[in-house]
Amino acid sequence: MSEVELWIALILGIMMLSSAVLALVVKNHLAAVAAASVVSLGLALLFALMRAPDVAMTEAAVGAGLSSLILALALRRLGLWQIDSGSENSNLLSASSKGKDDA
Amino acid sequence: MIPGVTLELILYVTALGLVIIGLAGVVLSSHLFRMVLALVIAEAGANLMLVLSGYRWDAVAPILMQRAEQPAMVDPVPQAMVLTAIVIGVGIQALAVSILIRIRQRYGNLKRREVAEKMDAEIAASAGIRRDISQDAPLGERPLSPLPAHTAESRGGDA
Amino acid sequence: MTLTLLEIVALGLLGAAVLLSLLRLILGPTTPDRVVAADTLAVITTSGLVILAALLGSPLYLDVALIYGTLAFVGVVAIARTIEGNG
Amino acid sequence: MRNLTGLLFAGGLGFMLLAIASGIDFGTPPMRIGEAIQSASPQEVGAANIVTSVVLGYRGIDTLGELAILFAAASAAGLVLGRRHTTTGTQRKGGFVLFHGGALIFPFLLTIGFYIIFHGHLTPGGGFQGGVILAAAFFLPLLARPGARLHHSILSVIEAFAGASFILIGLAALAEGQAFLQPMLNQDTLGSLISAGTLPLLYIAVGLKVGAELASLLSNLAQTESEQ
Repeated sequence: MSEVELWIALILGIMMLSSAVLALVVKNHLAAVAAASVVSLGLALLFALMRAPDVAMTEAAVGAGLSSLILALALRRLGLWQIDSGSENSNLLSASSKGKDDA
Repeated sequence: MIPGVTLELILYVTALGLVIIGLAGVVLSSHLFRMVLALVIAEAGANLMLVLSGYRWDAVAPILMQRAEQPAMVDPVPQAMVLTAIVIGVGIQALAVSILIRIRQRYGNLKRREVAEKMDAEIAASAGIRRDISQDAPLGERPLSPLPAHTAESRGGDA
Repeated sequence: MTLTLLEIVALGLLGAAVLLSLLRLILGPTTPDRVVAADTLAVITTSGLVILAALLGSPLYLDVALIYGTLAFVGVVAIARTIEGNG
Repeated sequence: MRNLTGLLFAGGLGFMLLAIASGIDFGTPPMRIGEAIQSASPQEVGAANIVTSVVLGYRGIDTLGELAILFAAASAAGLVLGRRHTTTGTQRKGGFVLFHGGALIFPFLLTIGFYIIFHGHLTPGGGFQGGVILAAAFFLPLLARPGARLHHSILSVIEAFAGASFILIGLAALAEGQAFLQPMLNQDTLGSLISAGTLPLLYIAVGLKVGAELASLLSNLAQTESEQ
């Protein structure tokens, strides 16, 4: 059992960490919201693995449903919903390269 | 199985990695919306960390079932705390998002640097002072407290 | 605890599915690709929760899968409406 | 330069957290309070779900504070967003699948939400999760029909009654000579639907309050989208 738990945790850890990085570096905001929802999805499964079904259920309800609902509505109101948003693109590491942002 | 890799290590690395990625995102991101996402990720890592502190080997969920003998249960107190933290987290997230909407309405942009500049200019204007000290990171040598004679010169240089 | 062959196969398939969807999430050239990959991951996670309930031998985790399945639908609908834009 | 310092900060913080985490024993028996609660909870509170008995029985005031925080966050978001009477509904209506799928799934969401709330003391779940599901159920038609809107007055009435009844149940325990929010009434057999005294009532109040707050928050966020 512990062997199985280890493999599940390993796959979930890889999934969560890579999508957390993706949520911060991907250019499109909607894709970032999708990646952040993947983080909380893996978190819910990990909570269930840790014998915390209450917390897993809360995380599932809040992280999968409500959080992406709030963020998606906010993106629509912020006007950042475009699939190919030209001027609103932002990257995590573009803070210092000011010319690229202003272009 | 890879030697040396235990369940404990994987879980702690995941939780700490989420916290670190989130905080690095808060520090490094140039867009305010990404800051909110980074905060959400950091909060996820912190919640995982709390739940891990209540884990127990070979235990069952803290819910009494109709069983003959009651096996060991994990600690219910951290789970109750995380339950509270998640719900509060979503409230804070909604508040942050609505503040972002107001910022966007007011300044027309969400880039951290531009919003900060506009906000500084507005504060300086409403306070009636000149905004002659650079708000950016220090570039090279600059006098610690600019003398009145030098300020005019440096402002002219900046403009 | 020993796993039956069925459980091993199911877990292996789920792991492979997670990794493949993750690949599409990371590589996905366009945003709809990524959104669909996230939705696929939600479905895979729901079935993973069901298998976890079988592994842990407790029906309590089925409730979590139920909630996850219903609310992932709502979240994906919201993101899809956002992709449609203001029309 | 700024990136470098940021990464340095994150790395140092990670090292510090790792140093703290390496001191925590993983997988050991719970803390003393956890063990005490596990052994005393079935007799004292009578809820099969021990997390519920911690959330509502032992730490009920924390839950009240949490509700207050959520209320403050929701009302502050409404205040910040402001301006209710802006236009909505320039967005296209939803497609066939969304429209009828939303109408079909609505009763299911309602049933699941109330099931989760009512069984909060028996199975995982409770007021918060069920409230989130109720909010999602009432918000889903708004996604399909952008012109529709929720009645804020009804929502605030529900929210006010739920919050008041939560406090009233707590005060009733005080009037009985017990501690604030201490579960009362007959605790009945462990594991049946009507057990655990007033905990299910408290969870119903929490669920309605959370659901109403989140629904009004979501509809606040969804409005005024055509402003820009």
